[in-house]
Amino acid sequence: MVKDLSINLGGLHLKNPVIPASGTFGFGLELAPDMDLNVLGGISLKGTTRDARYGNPTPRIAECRSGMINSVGLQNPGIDALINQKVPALRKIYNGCIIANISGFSVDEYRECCEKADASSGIDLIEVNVSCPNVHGGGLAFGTSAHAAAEVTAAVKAVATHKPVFIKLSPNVTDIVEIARACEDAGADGLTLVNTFLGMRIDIARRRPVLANTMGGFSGAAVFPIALRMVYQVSHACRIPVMGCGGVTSARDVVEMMMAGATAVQVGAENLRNPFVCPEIIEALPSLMEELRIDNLKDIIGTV
Amino acid sequence: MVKDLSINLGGLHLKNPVIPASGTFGFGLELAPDMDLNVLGGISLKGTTRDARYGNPTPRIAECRSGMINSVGLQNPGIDALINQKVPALRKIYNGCIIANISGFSVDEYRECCEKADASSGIDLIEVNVSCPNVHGGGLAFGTSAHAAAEVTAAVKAVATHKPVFIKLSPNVTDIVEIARACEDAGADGLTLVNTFLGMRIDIARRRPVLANTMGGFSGAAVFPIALRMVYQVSHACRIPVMGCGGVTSARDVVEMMMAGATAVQVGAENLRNPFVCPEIIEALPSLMEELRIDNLKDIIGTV
Amino acid sequence: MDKKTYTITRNQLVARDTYELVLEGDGCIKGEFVHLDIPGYYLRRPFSLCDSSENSITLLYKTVGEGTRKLSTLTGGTEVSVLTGLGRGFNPDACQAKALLVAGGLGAAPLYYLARELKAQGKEVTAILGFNKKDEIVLQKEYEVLCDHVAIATLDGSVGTKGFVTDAISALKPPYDFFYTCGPMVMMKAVCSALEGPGEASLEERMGCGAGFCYGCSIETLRGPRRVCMDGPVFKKEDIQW
Amino acid sequence: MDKKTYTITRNQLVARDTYELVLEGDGCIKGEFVHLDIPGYYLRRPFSLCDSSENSITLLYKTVGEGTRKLSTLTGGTEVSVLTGLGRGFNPDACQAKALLVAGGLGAAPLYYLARELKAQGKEVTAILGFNKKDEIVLQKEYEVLCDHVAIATLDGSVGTKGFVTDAISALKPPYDFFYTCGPMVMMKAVCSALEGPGEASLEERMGCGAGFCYGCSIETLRGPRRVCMDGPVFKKEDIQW
Ligand SMILES: Cc1cc2nc3c(=O)[nH]c(=O)nc-3n(C[C@H](O)[C@H](O)[C@H](O)COP(=O)(O)OP(=O)(O)OC[C@H]3O[C@@H](n4cnc5c(N)ncnc54)[C@H](O)[C@@H]3O)c2cc1C
Ligand SMILES: Cc1cc2nc3c(=O)[nH]c(=O)nc-3n(C[C@H](O)[C@H](O)[C@H](O)COP(=O)(O)OP(=O)(O)OC[C@H]3O[C@@H](n4cnc5c(N)ncnc54)[C@H](O)[C@@H]3O)c2cc1C
Ligand SMILES: Cc1cc2nc3c(=O)[nH]c(=O)nc-3n(C[C@H](O)[C@H](O)[C@H](O)COP(=O)(O)O)c2cc1C
Ligand SMILES: Cc1cc2nc3c(=O)[nH]c(=O)nc-3n(C[C@H](O)[C@H](O)[C@H](O)COP(=O)(O)O)c2cc1C
Ligand code: FES
Ligand code: FES
Repeated sequence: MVKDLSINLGGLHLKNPVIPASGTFGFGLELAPDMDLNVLGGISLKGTTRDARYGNPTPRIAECRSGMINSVGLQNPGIDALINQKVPALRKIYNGCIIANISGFSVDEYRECCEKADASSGIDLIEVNVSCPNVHGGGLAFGTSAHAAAEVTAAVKAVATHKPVFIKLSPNVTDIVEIARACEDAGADGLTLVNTFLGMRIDIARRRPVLANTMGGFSGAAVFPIALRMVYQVSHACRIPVMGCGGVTSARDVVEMMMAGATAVQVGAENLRNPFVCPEIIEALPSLMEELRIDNLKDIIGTV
Repeated sequence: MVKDLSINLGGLHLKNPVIPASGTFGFGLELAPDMDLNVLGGISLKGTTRDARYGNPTPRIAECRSGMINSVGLQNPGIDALINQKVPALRKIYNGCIIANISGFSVDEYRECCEKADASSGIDLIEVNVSCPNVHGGGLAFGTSAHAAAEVTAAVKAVATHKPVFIKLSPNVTDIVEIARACEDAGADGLTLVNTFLGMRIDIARRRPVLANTMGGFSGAAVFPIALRMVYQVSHACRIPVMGCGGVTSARDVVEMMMAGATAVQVGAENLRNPFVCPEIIEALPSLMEELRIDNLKDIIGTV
Repeated sequence: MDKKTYTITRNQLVARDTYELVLEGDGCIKGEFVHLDIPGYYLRRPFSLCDSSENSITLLYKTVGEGTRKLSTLTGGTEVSVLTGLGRGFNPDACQAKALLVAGGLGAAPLYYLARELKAQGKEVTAILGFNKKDEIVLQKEYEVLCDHVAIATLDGSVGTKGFVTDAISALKPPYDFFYTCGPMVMMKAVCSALEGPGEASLEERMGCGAGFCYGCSIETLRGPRRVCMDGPVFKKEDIQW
Repeated sequence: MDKKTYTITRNQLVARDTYELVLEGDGCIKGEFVHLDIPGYYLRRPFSLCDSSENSITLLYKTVGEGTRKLSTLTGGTEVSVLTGLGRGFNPDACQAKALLVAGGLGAAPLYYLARELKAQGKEVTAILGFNKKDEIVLQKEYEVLCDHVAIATLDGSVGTKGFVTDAISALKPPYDFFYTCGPMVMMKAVCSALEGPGEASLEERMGCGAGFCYGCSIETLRGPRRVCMDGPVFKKEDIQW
């Protein structure tokens, strides 16, 4: 039987649930020469801020067992360049769901970026990354406080009236459900779970941190069980859809995330090891569905 | 040159910093027939509660990439059996540092267990696991709130007057430093960082959680970068000594943990893969110290 | 318990999804099962001893998940790390003179190891081996050479008695003073309730250490909690809480 | 960029801590470096192309850390996954007629690849190769066969000029209209400031994807941020912010 991989994500039809995660697939364009992007259910673009940013000093990458740490620090060309150059160029060659990933260091910055993203015809969905430090609020990440996360959500929902807005949460918290509920109550159309875990490595020969920035975001296969747990907890506590993210490397992981409650599944660091992993997963899904006796992938969402 | 591996842990002399972590080495006795326990700097015994407990239903173990989840649920014979049988039997054959790991579901239970442990001549150090749910305080783990962690610390310090008391913290928190400081202020002699991460796996063929208990504690090599970051943050913020724990599998990991600030280093899940890993690490340390030009291992503590 | 390195000398499909793995190295090991490190997987996997010589051990395994599928791809010459000397096995001394062995599927593997010991002690051994279908049958010849009576039951009737091992037992009415069983839980439960007299069954549980110190494999028995890896995997019929 | 499987046909110690790795597979690849998956390690490791034939590529690598130490244990026949077609390499067309190549240590590897191309274009090539000691020298014969002038500098004077490559350049005063350099940053910085005229240097940075989409390897250049893996690793002398 022909397998149906399609899903409905916040009102959008996606041909399959597999989406490269923000920051791990550039602006899509970088990989266009190497693969047929149109097999992808969606693409979450590199995190964008109001102004262009170079990011953190190098080294920005540290190796770990079954994972890596990055401290890229949101290098990006700014929201105007995203909207005027990157998105139109990608739209020309890609017919799937284009997700703008918006970051900010103040509520104003989030609002301004989301307003612009909402007005851009090439963008289908807005993903708001609340893992950035709040420079006006003591430096703690917005995503580590239910109050701050809700404040960002309300602010962006007030201006983004055309497109579904997903809030992307940080896993570095005591109670992910509390924060997810606060975002839902503030009007979020969906949630992406999770961003990277704060981690660190030391170069013992040189006796200093591997990263110039000392710490960074840990992700990759290693974090899968924690991310899965958060997806499970949140999707059982909230009614809005969840994109599961964290440690996904295979079609089996995609199915596991969906059974835990994810409507769509993002693949992050594994793209860096294997730039072809998303197409490979999509290709592997039908036979895995056959093995598991699944006809419509959407049927398994949240079944555990 | 002869390498000096010894350290001073809260006033105790340990011949080396390598300690099997609580719950991953039984009561020491189980492994006595298979190795010379006396090479170990210390042994942290299986977590003990006031009354005997069977723990959670099986399956209690789930495989992950570079790690595992356990939901053993503190199976133990109770504090009296620990003190009257397990510790005296181990003391007879083991001359290193014996660490009693105490768990409880109420402040009273912690207090009672620590008082007994403090009075037991075979025990050298008390490690208080505050990752257990507070049954009188809404079910959240003591270790996820600075207030509750400090309350337990103050209560056990009031009764444990002979032995150093280390509080073992949960990593499932937004701000580990806040909780560490609260314990320090409440009188803790030291901290163990970290316990397991809340995680989950799903058996996609059977469409149900792998663990009978749904979720459990994730640990093993995978969590090393997060544990290391927490050890680094806390040991730079507190004055009391830290035992580093989480994902340690090799002599290199031990050195990395110590450079991050750990005075001693515990090895957990890796014992399950390789019951001989602690002796192997201890054997490997001198040549690694030679390579890194270290004569006294204690000299590297917190040097990064 | 010991940690040893073995070298694969044979890793061969011998029945449907079933491989025979011969590992060269110390063959004179104790215990009921070994705990095998499969490259790329975190936890070791437990497998029962099926046979051994002075310088090799033989295991039979089924590819049921990722680890065993990976194991089936390892070729001759590959070195594997194995924990040996694990588990309390069947007690051949519990049988006076006539033993009944009842296996379901790969339960035939550890029971073959036991059968060798029973025969070495000069006892009369009847083996009832149950499988789903013909293509899953293993060790039939080996049992026939070694044992006094051998009967096969297959669910589809393709070989031997059609039905369960209990059907074959009813048909054969073998003489025994002690029985031993290994196989799926439902099958062992049926065997233990159908068979009169004393017996032992080998249980399975997900394992961490496999060596008694992580308490991952604890089950409730009628004598209190017991570790499958250390207090078992073989338990007396009367102690098992089904 | 492509993901390809190669088979190791040679993995041989050729100098102190230095191995020559010959990989059988597609030899007709583009790019300056390949990104190699070492079993058991998360990120791929970048290595410059040193040589190639129709059905093989050759890399030279030094064991400096865990990944390269593991790589050195892989034996002939092992399959490895390789991303090919990565990086903007040296531009042979930038040289009119006389090229100067200045290598430090394993910088000799990618410059050898360049030298072949320059010679194919009929240009005059001088190569200055610097090493710490005699036992680290690689590719000396290959350069001598291929190039017009070859000079060696060793820090301890065990072979050639005693001192740095810059000392050998001062001694030799080779003719050139364009220079190319690859080696440790301090050495390339010294070369770029000592040498008149236009030139290119190949930089190193810790990499994630190696293919331009993770922005892990961005460096500041005098023309703004650039990705070492995609916009480089080779940059023009005048653009580099040392
Ligand atoms: C004492 C004992 C002896 C055994 N002897 C044999 C034997 O001789 N031949 C044989 O084919 N099988 C035997 N098994 C079962 C065998 O261990 C599992 O089939 C195997 O571990 C599955 O691994 P996997 O990676 O393919 O499965 P996965 O499902 O991918 O494994 C995931 C995790 O679950 C565990 N697991 C999965 N199934 C079982 C199971 N049935 N029992 C225990 N753990 C399990 C794995 O060890 C691993 O930790 C025995 C089990 C026990 C407890
Ligand atoms: C474009 C390019 C071409 C290269 N060509 C060669 C070559 O031809 N021969 C050769 O021997 N080496 C070359 N290197 C350096 C080589 O990539 C590193 O020596 C190697 O990655 C070290 O791996 P490791 O696991 O042994 O070290 P570890 O220190 O254990 O590695 C940890 C992490 O740091 C990275 N890393 C460590 N050192 C370097 C480095 N110098 N540059 C970039 N990443 C590093 C590793 O890739 C890995 O991600 C090149 C580097 C780059 C960027
Ligand atoms: C190199 C890199 C860059 C990233 N940049 C962003 C970003 O700009 N915005 C964002 O929301 N998440 C960013 N992330 C986080 C990922 O999108 C993803 O949430 C996280 O890596 C967990 O998924 P994984 O385990 O599959 O990598 C980045 C991750 C990596 C590895
Ligand atoms: C099977 C198992 C049982 C554990 N039991 C306890 C316990 O009783 N008390 C406790 O404080 N920690 C317990 N832990 C946590 C470990 O002591 C350790 O803190 C954690 O596993 C992180 O270290 P690791 O990554 O090296 O495993 C247990 C861990 C495992 C794997
Ligand atoms: S598996 Fe560890 S005690 Fe049985
Ligand atoms: S390594 Fe990813 S952009 Fe260069």
